[in-house]
Amino acid sequence: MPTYLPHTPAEDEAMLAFLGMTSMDELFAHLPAAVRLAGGLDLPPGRSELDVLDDMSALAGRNAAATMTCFAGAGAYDHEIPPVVRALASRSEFVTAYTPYQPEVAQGVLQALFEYQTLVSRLSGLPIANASLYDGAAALVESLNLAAGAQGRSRIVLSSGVHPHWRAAARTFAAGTGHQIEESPLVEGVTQWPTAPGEGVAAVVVAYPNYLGYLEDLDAARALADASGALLIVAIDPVAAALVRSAASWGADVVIGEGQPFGTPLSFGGPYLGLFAVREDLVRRLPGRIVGETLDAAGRRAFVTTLRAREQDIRRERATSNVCTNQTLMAVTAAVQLGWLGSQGLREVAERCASGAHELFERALKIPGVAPYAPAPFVREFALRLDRPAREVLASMAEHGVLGGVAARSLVGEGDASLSPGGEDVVIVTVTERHRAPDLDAYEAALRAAVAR
Amino acid sequence: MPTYLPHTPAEDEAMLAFLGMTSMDELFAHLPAAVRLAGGLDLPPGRSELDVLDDMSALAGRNAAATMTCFAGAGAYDHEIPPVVRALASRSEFVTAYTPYQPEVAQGVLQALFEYQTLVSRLSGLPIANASLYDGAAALVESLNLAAGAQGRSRIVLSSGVHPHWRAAARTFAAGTGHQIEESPLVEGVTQWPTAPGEGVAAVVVAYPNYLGYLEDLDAARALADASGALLIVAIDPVAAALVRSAASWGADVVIGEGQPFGTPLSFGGPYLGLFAVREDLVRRLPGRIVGETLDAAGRRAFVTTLRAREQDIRRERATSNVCTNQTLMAVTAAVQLGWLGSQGLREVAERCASGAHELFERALKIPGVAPYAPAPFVREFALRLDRPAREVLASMAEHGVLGGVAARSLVGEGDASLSPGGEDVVIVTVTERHRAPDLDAYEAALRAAVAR
Amino acid sequence: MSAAGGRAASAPLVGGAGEPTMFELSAPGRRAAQLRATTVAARAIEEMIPAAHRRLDDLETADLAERDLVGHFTRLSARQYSVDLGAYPLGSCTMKYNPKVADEVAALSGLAHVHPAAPASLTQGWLELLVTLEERLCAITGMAAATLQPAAGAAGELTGLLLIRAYHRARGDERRRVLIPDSAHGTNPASVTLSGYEVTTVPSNERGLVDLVALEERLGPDVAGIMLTNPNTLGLFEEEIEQIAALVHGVGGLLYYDGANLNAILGRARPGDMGFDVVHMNLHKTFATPHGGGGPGAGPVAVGASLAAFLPGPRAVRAGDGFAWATPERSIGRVHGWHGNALVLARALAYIEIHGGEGLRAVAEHAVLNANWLRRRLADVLPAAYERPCMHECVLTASALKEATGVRALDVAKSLLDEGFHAPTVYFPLVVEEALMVEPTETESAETVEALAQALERIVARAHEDPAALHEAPRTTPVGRVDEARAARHLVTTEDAARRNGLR
Amino acid sequence: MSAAGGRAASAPLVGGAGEPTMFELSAPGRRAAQLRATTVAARAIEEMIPAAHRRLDDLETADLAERDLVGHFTRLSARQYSVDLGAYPLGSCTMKYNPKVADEVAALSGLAHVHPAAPASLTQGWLELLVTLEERLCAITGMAAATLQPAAGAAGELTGLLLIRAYHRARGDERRRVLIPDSAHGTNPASVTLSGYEVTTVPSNERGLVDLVALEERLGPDVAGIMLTNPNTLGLFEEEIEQIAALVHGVGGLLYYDGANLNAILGRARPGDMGFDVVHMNLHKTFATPHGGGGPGAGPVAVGASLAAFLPGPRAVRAGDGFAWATPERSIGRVHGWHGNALVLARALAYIEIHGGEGLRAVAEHAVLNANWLRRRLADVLPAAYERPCMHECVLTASALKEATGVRALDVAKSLLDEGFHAPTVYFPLVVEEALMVEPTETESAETVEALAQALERIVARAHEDPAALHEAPRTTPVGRVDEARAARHLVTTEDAARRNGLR
Ligand SMILES: Cc1ncc(COP(=O)(O)O)c(C=O)c1O
Ligand SMILES: Cc1ncc(COP(=O)(O)O)c(C=O)c1O
Repeated sequence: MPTYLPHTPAEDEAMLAFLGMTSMDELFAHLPAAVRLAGGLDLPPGRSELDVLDDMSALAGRNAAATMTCFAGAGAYDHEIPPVVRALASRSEFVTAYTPYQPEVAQGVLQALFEYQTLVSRLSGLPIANASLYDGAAALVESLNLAAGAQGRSRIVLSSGVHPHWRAAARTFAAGTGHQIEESPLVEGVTQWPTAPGEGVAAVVVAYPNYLGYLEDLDAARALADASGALLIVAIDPVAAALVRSAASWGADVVIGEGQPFGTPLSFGGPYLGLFAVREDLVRRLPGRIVGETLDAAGRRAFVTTLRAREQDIRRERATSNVCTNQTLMAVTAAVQLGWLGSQGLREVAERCASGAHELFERALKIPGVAPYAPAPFVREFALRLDRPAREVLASMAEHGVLGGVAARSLVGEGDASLSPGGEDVVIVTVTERHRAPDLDAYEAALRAAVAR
Repeated sequence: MPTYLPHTPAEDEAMLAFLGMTSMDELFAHLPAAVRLAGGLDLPPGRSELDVLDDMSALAGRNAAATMTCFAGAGAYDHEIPPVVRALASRSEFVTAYTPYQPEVAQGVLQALFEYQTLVSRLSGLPIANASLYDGAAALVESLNLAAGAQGRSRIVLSSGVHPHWRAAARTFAAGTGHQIEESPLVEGVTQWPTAPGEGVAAVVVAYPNYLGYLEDLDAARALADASGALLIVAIDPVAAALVRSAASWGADVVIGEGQPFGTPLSFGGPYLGLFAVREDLVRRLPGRIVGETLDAAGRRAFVTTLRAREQDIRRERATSNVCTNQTLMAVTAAVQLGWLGSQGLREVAERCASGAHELFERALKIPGVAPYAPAPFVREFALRLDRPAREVLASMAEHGVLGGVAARSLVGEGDASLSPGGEDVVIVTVTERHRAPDLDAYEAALRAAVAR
Repeated sequence: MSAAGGRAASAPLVGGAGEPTMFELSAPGRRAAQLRATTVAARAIEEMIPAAHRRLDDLETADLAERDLVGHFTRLSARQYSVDLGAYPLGSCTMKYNPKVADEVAALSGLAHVHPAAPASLTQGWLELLVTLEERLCAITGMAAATLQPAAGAAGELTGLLLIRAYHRARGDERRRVLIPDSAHGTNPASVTLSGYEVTTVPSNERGLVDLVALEERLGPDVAGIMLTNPNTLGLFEEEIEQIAALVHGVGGLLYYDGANLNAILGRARPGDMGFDVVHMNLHKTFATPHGGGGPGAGPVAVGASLAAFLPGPRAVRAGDGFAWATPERSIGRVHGWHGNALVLARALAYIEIHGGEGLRAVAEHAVLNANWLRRRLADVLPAAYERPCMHECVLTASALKEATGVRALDVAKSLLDEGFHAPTVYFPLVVEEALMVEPTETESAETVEALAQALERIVARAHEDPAALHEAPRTTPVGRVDEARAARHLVTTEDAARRNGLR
Repeated sequence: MSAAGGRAASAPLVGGAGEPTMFELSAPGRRAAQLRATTVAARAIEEMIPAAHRRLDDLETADLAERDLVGHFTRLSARQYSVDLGAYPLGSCTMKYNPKVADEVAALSGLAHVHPAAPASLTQGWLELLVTLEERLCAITGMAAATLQPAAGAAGELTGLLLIRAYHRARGDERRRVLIPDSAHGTNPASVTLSGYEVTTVPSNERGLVDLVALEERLGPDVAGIMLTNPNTLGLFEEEIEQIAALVHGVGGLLYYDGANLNAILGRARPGDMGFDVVHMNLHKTFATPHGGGGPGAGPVAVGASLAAFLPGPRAVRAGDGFAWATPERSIGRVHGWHGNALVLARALAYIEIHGGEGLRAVAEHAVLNANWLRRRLADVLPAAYERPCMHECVLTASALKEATGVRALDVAKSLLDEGFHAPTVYFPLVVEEALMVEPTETESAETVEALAQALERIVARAHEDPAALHEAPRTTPVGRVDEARAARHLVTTEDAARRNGLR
């Protein structure tokens, strides 16, 4: 029976004897008989870690998607993660530490988080960033809670251009908070905002770019927020952010996003990294942890989690967020990855993504049966309309080793306001800096073959 | 042009200016014109590390042997290396440190080496072990130098059962030291020692087990050493050592060996780990580094490289060894791997190797055209005599994904005294704890098919 | 000039200086990144992005050479305590040893490099892994089905409460309140609020357990359920759990099990058998996935059969010979952007498969053994708040010590750092004064637990001799006691704020 | 009772205690190892091994749980300085940054899991790698062919000398002596002795270079060759190398190039063009393969065309479309158990391919720039032994300081540790009194070199104010100044010896 226990039978005996006991059973003797498990757990017997590693490798081998050229994006991006980032982010001091409750022995994680906050702040253009949330969806949910609390209102005007899964999560949690979420549909790929939003709107939420890849004019969203006294929440793509106007410069009050592109592998969707930044005056409503700079008893610079009074362990039922464990390791990883990229590298990556996407877009349009979904500008992700159902096309592209994108319909439910009626034929295509000319060629060939079929 | 330089062009300029220079050329201006390289190096242009990693992966992919079930041994063994050993031995503090010249900041490596020395001492049964040599071959070479120095003699009686490559290395270096190496042939797989060795013998050298896997009676070797006033040098297999009599108990004065089986992958032959242990009174002739325990200025326990006066940097041309850089990381790895195995695990591994080897041996003998090479006992490695040339048989086994062993002839030159005349048909087969029943089945099937062909 | 990237003075090994931030190390023009050669033609930004959308300024992050990047984060790591360095007896957090094999599982390229939207036909390995884990978790907890989406315990709580809500609603039953014991973890009440319910606190009795009389008083038809952890946050098993279950179920309420303490009962008892209807698990506690300095975790929620139809979707399910995604018919919807913290789930499954049922039971037994041994060992040093058999953790109190010497639980905790141990959880649960909540976990040896006891003994002795010294602890750490009040008063959370405040 | 495996006190982060040895942590019956399930039937040892060969006792190593093993080696790592923590300006050792990509190269399973005796047909990737590296090294040094077998620089030296010997012998020319400058590294004379030659020392002139007159005096028909490093161990370029070559060649001797200092001239000059016949390279210096705390290294030896036939074998060679093994016709034989430190070779090739010719030249330029800048910067603090342009390293002398204050080079070195830098090489080369040999390497930034200069400045200032303090340095390290004499006097090199000596 493999375990990681240090105890030898003799030690067990001695320790039990110290307690006046002779068997492990006695440690559990005070459990009511009815709840004591008699027969043991119904699990397969334990196996050595090497055997289990073999099994897990075999499972891993059954994920054909892992070895394909990946043009799927839609909120999860296949960026380069260099050896140095892997090496640093996997240092066991970071991996096996707990939440920095004792700052004197946690300056490593705390300072890395302080640096991460700085980076998110610069990316978003807003002065305050927290030390991470679970993922982009969680960031959206928390941002709605923040806005509702800050404005004392409960209506949310939500662009259908926000990632469908995030919107779905928002709806799920609204069942608890009671927020009324009103979606503004996409028309030709961009949000059609209500003209007269009415009373009680806490937040206007928009994605920039939106989940189909399109850049929307945020002046309209800002104007709507102003008109309704609401906060403007902008969901960003942090890589595209290196090229496009900062959310803050459009007037965002809260910026949210998915931080996975910074050093975290695709990971079948998690663990990812929820980005969250706010205006200075919203800091006391910030969900999650935030690290601040201070001094130690000897006057030396030190970092510590601060404004703890907001958090659930102190504020309890009056807390505005319940988040406790977050995604610190991914935040540290993001700081490392951004440190690796540097200002110039980040911009180059974004430019490569964009150049590749625009080239692929043009090449795709030359294929009969392929059309742009909408005429709006995009950065590194775009939507195509195909002559055939997107899922079928993608399936046949997969036979050529190409993960050709994400079928928009696979992300959204029927009747979702983000796709014009139908929408079975829409595919979202993403290009990253990892794609090189032969990859684009392979894409074009696979798509051509698939559409023709 | 990718590099790892931190310098920006502006910094280059400023630094050059401080030196009163305006170009890098000036730094090299004092080199005679005739030796200054004008055109630059004739190398392909630099490429990003990710591109190069791709290329190296492609090369790695062209080593079909890497994915075969490996029954090859002969001094390089395919043992299990668990994740925990990989994780600890690859900690960058160990990997990127230099030789512990400043013990105050090198206690990590020093203590690990002290522990390694203890482990090698216990394995060999001799009290003093050094902190590593390059590999088993280097250990042999150094042991001959030690013996020659200690005994003031230059004749070496060397069993042909010692690994052929080690013997070859010994011959190479004897061209410098002038040692006369006299090989005692193997007959029926065991050494036939000279009856009257004569004068001037510095060392008698034997392998236990020998390179064909056989266990020889070391009393004869010890008696020969005694009769000639020579040291007895025994080359051990450190895994087999968990089961067989310790070299020290046979009367070895020096124990050498290849430490690769302890946590170092096959690595196409290096870096490996030369094991070296001696009697207490030979310590001042020990080649390489040795770590000792001492105190610091405050009386705390501390470790330090000691008896430095033996080493080349102090003794210079009078040093008995020139070794400087050794294989510290492999020694640290061995300490970690042995810590993982524990007393019991090491024994279990050895027993598994032996059980598998004996089973495979019996199964092989049932195949027509396969015979034992010699009747001597073995531990985990044995030699078979085939009806057909070993290399051809191995080639056809490889088609079944089985690396069926090592052709003895591929290790030895023509006329080597370790193989009876011919010997083209001898294959050395090794079983490790990694082999499971299906692997043995595959072996048997592949061998049967190959021999029948 | 920017700081020296190759200066190790901030590593505790040498020097004692602070570590510059990556921004202090940054120098314009430096870079680490080497991008692959590409033959995709670069396009001018003007060709791609309309002027109105183009970034107005150049984004400045931090510019470091690879060497300086490595130095910086290696030195930061050296300023960080971790399980791999030593014991972390943080009650409630279950900081046990994280087997290294799980790191290799999570790094398997066939797991790590899979896009979450790839079709099920191309991700059968992942789906099988998720289904298997769900089955294992159900077997361990005694429940019928589970969702793996929640990314941590708190997310699991909220998910579970929304399931309870959906369950009641589906029966046309709008309830209002959720009961929580006063010893509960802060996430519990916070989650209740977010689920739209009101918290009703149930006091603990003098034995540290739910006061049954008080519970009964608070029950009523508007009670949606009760959230409990069992063992509770005092490390005590709620022995009257059957009665509690009967009472709550009696008014139509459901029982929610906060699985943060599941480590104590693995293979010895199951929430399902105790009458719980909804269970979350903290895989990062019980199943040893590393905490990552504060996350990621994973907080799957398992439910009884009557709630299965409400689970979030899509869920991986068996489908013929293979696996497919399916959304339960009355699903509350999605609670995660994708499928949950998948690589954390993979780690946990590996841990479970290695241990098997017997191994997991041994885990619980030794966790409980260590805790009880320590509690008894310390009886004369720092008494337990409740002198009775504990489960995997026990809550000590320094209130007598404080009275006698002025040394508080916090001082004891900080002093422990100087002794080479991480501090216990302090001032939690709130119902115990000067609480020190100690959880040795099963992966610490008898020798380690004894050394911890001796360290506490020394600290308490010193408290009587020289209390001032303890107020000044820790002294051997990279920084001394940190001024938390100042951090909140002068809020500086970014390098830019530090610059604006003249701190750089 | 054995020591506590989960106690972090020995990590410099907390506490300050010593770290127990793994034997002190050991407790019988504990184990970390989990072996795979096997269906190979276990056999009794009696069935397999005759009684006369069976082990007499049970071998006892160390018995630890995985948790304690991890704690122990993680804490040991925290007690170890390394390039990743900070600058390591150890002259002669070239402790530059080791790119992490090379770790991944060395871990590629297609490289790491290949048996060295597998037939060439199954290891074509490896053979191609070796051939490519050999070609690159020849291009860099200006030589015709190389052996990759030598496992380190010293092994390369001996190999090279045996090649020289074989060359002369093949011409029926038994020579007796090898010349070596007095500044040479200790491995040079030691290798000469082992190669069967006698050392003749050539003094340096007042410029720190080979004294041509003295050289000529020592030359004769019995001189097999001369071993030089260029730049030499003083960091100075032997400007009269052409004359030296002419003189030595004039008597029929060969020139051996010790490549430990190749970092200085990459892409700027080549040993082959200087007249050298044999060149060894320390891949662990020039080509940034990590030193591993003392090894492994790799010391390939490249030779001119006239020596190629003597190279060790087998060598990987091109053969048609593929690659094969071949042994040069007059090979001196094998100098390694297999093919050399293959994974180190793979790392070095990756480094070379990343840099290309221009990148390597930039490496040398910046190594030389940093060293000269530092030398100039310190002119008034610690003067260089030879006030002239240096190459990639420079030798400073503390002899004036010693005279003035009693503070020795060793004290300066130990004080530097407290400043957050590794110490320079001290008391080498032997020709300089109170030598401090500093090699910043090209991977340290201007800021780091400046910080190093400031630290030395502070130390020298303190030497004048409070010399006693420097004798007591270092004080912020895990242990203080170590008593080396005691270690040699009371030799304790194993745990068992420590026990016998009452130290446990
Ligand atoms: C008792 C208890 N419940 C819930 C939680 C919340 O879990 P998480 O941090 O995973 O969100 C914790 C975490 O510490 C806990 O101890
Ligand atoms: C000048 C010089 N030559 C030779 C050597 C020996 O090289 P190695 O340590 O690789 O054996 C060194 C090593 O420090 C050196 O500096």
